[in-house]
Amino acid sequence: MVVLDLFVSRYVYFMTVVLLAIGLYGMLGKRNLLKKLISMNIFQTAIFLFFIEGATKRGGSVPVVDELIGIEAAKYINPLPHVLILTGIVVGLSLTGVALAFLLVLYRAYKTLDDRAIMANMKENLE
Amino acid sequence: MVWQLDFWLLVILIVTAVIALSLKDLLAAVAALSAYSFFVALLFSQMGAIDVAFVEATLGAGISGVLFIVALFLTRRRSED
Amino acid sequence: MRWLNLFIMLLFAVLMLYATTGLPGHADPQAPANTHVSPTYIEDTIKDTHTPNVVTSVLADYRGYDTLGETVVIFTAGLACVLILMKRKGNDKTTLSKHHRSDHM
Amino acid sequence: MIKQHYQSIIVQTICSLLIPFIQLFALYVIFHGHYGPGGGFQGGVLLAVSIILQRLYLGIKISHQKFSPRLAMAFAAVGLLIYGLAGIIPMIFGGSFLDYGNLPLFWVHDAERRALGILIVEIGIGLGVFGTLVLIFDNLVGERW
Repeated sequence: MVVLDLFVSRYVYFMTVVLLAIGLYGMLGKRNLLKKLISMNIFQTAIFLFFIEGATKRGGSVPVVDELIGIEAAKYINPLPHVLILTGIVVGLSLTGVALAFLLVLYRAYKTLDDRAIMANMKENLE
Repeated sequence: MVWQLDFWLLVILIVTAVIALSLKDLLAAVAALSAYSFFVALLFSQMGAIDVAFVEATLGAGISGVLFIVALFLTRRRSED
Repeated sequence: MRWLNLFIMLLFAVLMLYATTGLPGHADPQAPANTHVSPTYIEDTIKDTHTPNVVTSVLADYRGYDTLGETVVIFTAGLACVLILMKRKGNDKTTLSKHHRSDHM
Repeated sequence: MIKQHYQSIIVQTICSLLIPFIQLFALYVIFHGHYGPGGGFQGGVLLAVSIILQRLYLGIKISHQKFSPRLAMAFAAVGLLIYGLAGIIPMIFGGSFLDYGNLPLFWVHDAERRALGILIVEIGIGLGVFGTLVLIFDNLVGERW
């Protein structure tokens, strides 16, 4: 019963942890560099979900102040994590752009995107 | 705040993430990532964060997919794992 | 190697699941994140800035310094993209030549 | 990759009809950000989407003649400059950095002055995001410019 109660009050956190674990596994275990980038996006989005979940309030409305609802703070959702995540998404996309640029440079130099092949090629060039 | 909708959207998110990581065709994986971003935007708007949902739907499901596909056409489409 | 990755993932997931038991519950109005500074923002936004959308007023007015740094970051990312990818075709005629200029809308 | 026209009259007509409406909606999103969902980031992204759609259906060569990447870089820099000036001008008139209450608009109310300052800053953010995203796309495609 305690476990069910815990699950009902925290299921969003649990699912977010599952998404984080999937993203971490992709970043560590997948060998293609573009797959690593995709799993980095999944990891990032799971963190955004965690923040937005922390901002919700029971009985709260969307954070646009309306005359009919009034200006009490208890009737609106916390807007501060929304601002942080709004800027975080845009920074995440520019990060993806720079990462794709590096990926193109790597592909032109080594003709592959497999990280072990790239590492072996680098070792050969060193010796 | 309908909790059943929340719960099933999260289940769809996990399934889509697993699909995006397990496909060997990278173009299909990017399409799955775009679908993932769109479901995340739906979940944001369901949690009340409308601005974040707007920017996620335009950036994550729109431009991010375009950038990935451009990089994909200039490199290789198949992946080994 | 594959089993090591699975082990790291499971260890991470168990640690995070343990950490979630100390967080406030779903949609708790008395959570510390909801009671610190955000009530001030919500109640003062009409009086201070005449802007009903609280996200916009916090983004551009109360925390404008943060957003300035953010804009600098994305501009730097664009410049970094230019600097990384311009380098590869620099041997023949330079990419910033004048006779290729065609920027009338 | 994308060098010629897209060979379909339906796609060309629909896209050329769609682009002005996307740009109009982007301007609406930027200027209506005070009262609803929207703001500089979303509007800038929508402007960038319109230019990228034009790049896709018209081909890179012709689209570069219509909107040059150098112009996109200038837009990004001008957006950042607008934001910086909105921070520095209140310092000249006796306020602190980014304090829009001290902008030199003496004929409006104090809170209304802050709303105008927010609008100026949103326009700067929109131009900056627009220029940066178009610039990233152009450099990834790799056409000479």
